[in-house]
Amino acid sequence: MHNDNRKIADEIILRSGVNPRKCMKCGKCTATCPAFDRMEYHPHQFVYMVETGDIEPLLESKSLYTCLSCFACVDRCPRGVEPAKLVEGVRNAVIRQQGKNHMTADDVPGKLDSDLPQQAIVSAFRKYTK
Amino acid sequence: MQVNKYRPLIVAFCCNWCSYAGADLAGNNRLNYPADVKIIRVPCSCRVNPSFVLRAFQRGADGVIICGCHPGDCHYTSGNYYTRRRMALLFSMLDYLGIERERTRLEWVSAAEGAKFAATMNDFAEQVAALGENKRLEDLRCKR
Amino acid sequence: MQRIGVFVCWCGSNIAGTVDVQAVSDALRNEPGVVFSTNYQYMCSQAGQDIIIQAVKEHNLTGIVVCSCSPRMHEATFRKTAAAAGLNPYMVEIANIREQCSWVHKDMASGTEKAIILGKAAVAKVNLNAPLTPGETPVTKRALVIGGGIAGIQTALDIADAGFPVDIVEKNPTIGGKMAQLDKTFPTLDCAACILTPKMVDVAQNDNIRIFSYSEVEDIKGFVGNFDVKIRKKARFVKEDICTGCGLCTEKCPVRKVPNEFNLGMDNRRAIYIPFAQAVPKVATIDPDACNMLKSGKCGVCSKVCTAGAIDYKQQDEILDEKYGAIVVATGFNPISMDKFDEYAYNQSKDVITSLEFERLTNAAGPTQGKLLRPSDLKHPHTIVFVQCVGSRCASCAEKGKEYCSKICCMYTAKHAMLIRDKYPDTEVYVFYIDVRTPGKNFDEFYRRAVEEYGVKYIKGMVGKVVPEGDKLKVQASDLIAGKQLHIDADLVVLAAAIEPDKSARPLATMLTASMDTNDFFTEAHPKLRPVESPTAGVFLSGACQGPKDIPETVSQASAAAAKVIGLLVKDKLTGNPCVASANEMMCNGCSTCERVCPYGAITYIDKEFRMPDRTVATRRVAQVNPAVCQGCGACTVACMSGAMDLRGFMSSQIIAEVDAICK
Amino acid sequence: MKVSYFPGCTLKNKAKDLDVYARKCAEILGVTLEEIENWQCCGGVFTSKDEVATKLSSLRALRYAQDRSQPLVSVCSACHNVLKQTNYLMQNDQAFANKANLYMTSNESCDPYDGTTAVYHYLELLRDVVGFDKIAEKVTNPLTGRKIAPYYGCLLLRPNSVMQMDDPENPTIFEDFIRALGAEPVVYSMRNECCGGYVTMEDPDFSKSKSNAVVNNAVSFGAECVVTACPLCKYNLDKNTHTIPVVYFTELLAEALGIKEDCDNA
Repeated sequence: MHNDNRKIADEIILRSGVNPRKCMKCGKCTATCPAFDRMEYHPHQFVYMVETGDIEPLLESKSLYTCLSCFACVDRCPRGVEPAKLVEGVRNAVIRQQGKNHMTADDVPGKLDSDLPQQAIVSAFRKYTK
Repeated sequence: MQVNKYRPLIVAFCCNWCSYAGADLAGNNRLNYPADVKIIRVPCSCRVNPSFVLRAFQRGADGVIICGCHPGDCHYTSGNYYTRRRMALLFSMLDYLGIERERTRLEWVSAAEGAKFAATMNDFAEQVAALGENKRLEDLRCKR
Repeated sequence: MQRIGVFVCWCGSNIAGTVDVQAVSDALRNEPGVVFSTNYQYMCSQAGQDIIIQAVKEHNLTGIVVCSCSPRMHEATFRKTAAAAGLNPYMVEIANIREQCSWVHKDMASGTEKAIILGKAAVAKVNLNAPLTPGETPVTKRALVIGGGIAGIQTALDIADAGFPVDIVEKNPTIGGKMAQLDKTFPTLDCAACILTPKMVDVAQNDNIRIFSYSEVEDIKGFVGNFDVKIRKKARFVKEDICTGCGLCTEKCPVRKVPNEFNLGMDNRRAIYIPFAQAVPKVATIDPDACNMLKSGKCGVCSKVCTAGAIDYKQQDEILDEKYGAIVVATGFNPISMDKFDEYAYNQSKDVITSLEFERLTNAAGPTQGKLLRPSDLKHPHTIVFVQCVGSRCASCAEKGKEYCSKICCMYTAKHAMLIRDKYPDTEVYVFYIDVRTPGKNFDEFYRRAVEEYGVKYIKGMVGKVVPEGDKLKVQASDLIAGKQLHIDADLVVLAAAIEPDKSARPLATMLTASMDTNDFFTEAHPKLRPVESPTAGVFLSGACQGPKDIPETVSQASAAAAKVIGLLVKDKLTGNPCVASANEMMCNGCSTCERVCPYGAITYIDKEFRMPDRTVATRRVAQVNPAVCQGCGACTVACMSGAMDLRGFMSSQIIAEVDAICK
Repeated sequence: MKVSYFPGCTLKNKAKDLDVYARKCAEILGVTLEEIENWQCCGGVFTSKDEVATKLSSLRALRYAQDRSQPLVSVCSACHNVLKQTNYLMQNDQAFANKANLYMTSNESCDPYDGTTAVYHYLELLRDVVGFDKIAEKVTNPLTGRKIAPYYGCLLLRPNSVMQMDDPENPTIFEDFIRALGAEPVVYSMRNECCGGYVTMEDPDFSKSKSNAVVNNAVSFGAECVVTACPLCKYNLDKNTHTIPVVYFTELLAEALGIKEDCDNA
């Protein structure tokens, strides 16, 4: 089981191109994160948990869908770790599995209002589905 | 068992501050390597003119190895960087001359790396021996 | 033709155990040039050396080959022996048949064969040896210290105390450097001015020290013991020897709004100014960019009020030519610009300041007379946030800041935080840190006191964003131990900006041909064993120009550099290594390639007249090697395309002869 | 000057005015926006580089511009972000570029995309090609005295290593633009913080709090109006805050150039 976790974590590292070992644990990503209040696991925890292979809680977490992809953590990280890309890597590892889409086309009409720009729907759909 | 086992002739240029001292350390620690290796002391690996290497091949050497301080550790600050570039050029030219590139090597050996020196010489001697006797480069100046 | 003697050492059984020494001496007896060959149990012993001396005399030897242990062991011994026998010591060559033969080979036959070949190579080399004499150069007994901060001050004082004259070149109007701007110093909390200004006075009063303030080094030529330096004394428009430093001009000057660099722009000075009360030299300087008289010819107030008549609007820059035996670099550091870190709103709020600015804010001689008032509205701040590692420890891929730890920030921040809590117990102080690094005598105890006795709130985490809103600074930060994001309404934010070498260091290094690392810190000759010398002979390093340092470390290095300088200046002459490069002028084509590869700047080009075969005289550009500067690496000999450059002691012909002897 | 123009879905639908102003203003400034034939949606976000399929629409636009030796211009921040990041990947990741070009060449028999197209946001076009000084000369109706807060959001600036538009923490391009129109830019700290983005669909309260923080900060610095280049930012700010107006930057430009009424009637 533990081996499987390590494998998933390594796959995420490979696909996202993020090297979590560069992290010096300063916490600036988490200090920067505008979505902190909505997150169960915070950017620095994502980096640490992928590094150590403690991946299961992340795969189950709602935090995957609250990251705004604002990239503030990427630009402010003093070590060039790119936490947002890692969050995306974990999210991709989940939604690419069969039946794990976070949003379906049927969900969309309920979330619309008359002014919502197309951009929002397309972005959300691409972020949340395979 | 072969009676007349082929022995290659190997010339090793060693810089005075690191590699020559590394060779001495190999001696102090009684680390064996083939007697085929003959060392010439130079102040710095950057003193080794590519023509010295060619001269050795002209005179019948089967292999030439140049040893210097590790990059960044040169006693003269930057000499081994020159060596690295010069030898890269020389080695690529050897192909054109018809000398196998495996007959040459550039290695960084520090004064503390006696074991590395011996291991390098063992490995290099084996590598050169496997290639067999070298074609002697002709020195046209010596031709009548 | 040489008359060579060969001496094969047994080294007890060390050599003789694996090498047939008799066979070696017999074989070498037949080599060209060899007139005598023998072997002995211990060649390095007195008896062995006597054999050599005896043989030189009996056989009229001109060269010696000793087949023995490594030249790194006994080359010096046998050179002395040769000298004792009346030979030039550089007529000796060693064939290393112990470390590189008998000790690494087990087989007698192959060991003997190799020893003979190594001996032949040494004989071939000696046949081409020439007597060498080390050059001697005189030493100018005066030192130059570049930079007048605490590093330069300490170095200069120590050199002067040993009785040697020293000049300090300082680009600012006064010496004192960064330390003069500091308030208190860790870990003892004595006031910086109280311990620095007496030293500045000592410098001013020391007969052996001259201060060239408001001056810059413009050009450096020469080499160890003999540097020629051009110094530009910038026009300060005040006669230094006449000005009494009374300061009346600085009170009457009508140009009042010039940002005061000593207080980091947090208040203003006049166009004519004395940086601070204890300045050395205590003379006024006119800022030509601000002075009405110099800009438009209309004013002249300072000249009118100066009873000493020291003002000189026509003063020009002056170039001084000085000679020195040694140069000490003490150019110091600066905090980096905060422009790339505007997530902390440094450019948007006056109440976001750097730690150096904070020093001025708490200094009794600073813009607020030492009262802790925030710059925007001069109110007392009640919540203060310190941010550590701003621009330090950044990966190169992050494209901003520096990769190294700035080393001093942890301690000065602990000091700032402690002092605030001591003076203003009603103030909340937060310190956001990545790691607290306190390796130093009494340093960790000091930091713990800040936490335990003074109640400074140290939070393991980082600040991500500072948003000025109303009269507050909204600080968004992480607390990694609590797993929280904190939102603090602060009144003042203090950034521990990374430090970097002064911008003047890079051009100076070029002038000195001294090497630097990628961060523009000067490189030491050896990171452990020669930490205060530059690889360039005669150039020494003092203080933060070599790497981030606090005051105790800077002072230690400053004194160490002084000791090295004194060790150089006490010598009347420097004896060089005779194995140096030299150019054959007839073959040199003036291409400058050798000049470019020389790591020491030992090669220069001169125009020289040559008498040609047809009796005309032609001027040609040829290379000249300065033997006092050349260290004998030989890089130039290989770079030389015309074959003009050769290295004494390791001539191309000698090395080729060794190759031939080995390959025969 | 002619440029290839990628309008994007939103500009054809909910943000038509952004598009109309951009085109008319470009005409006055001597730039012709040639709309790419049969452009496809950029996808809204740039996702992980291990996906090729989601990059193909951008790639088609990039090559369309390459074929015409024109720069590629977009107005919508999201489209610009995706185009620019795709271009960066094509320039810097040879393995990706080879793979992506395989898809292209098999469908359409033409040369592979070589990474040479310059990708401009409309603002960069104004700054680097037209020049803010030239714009200032063409202003007939200067917005004198108006205090305008630029809102950059995320997509124009980040990731900075790719976007390279301006300093990500201390940008000035929008401020300089506002100055060129005769108005006074309001510099405030939240100008590069997130408005809540697409998460507004799932968690509207959350984007409300983010949007409010941005606008309140701008107001505290004396802003009378917020400008943006992003339809989603405008939606979030508009919907969640009602203190000051939020407008597209092209609308301001049209107003300053004296053609706003023409556009509105068009």
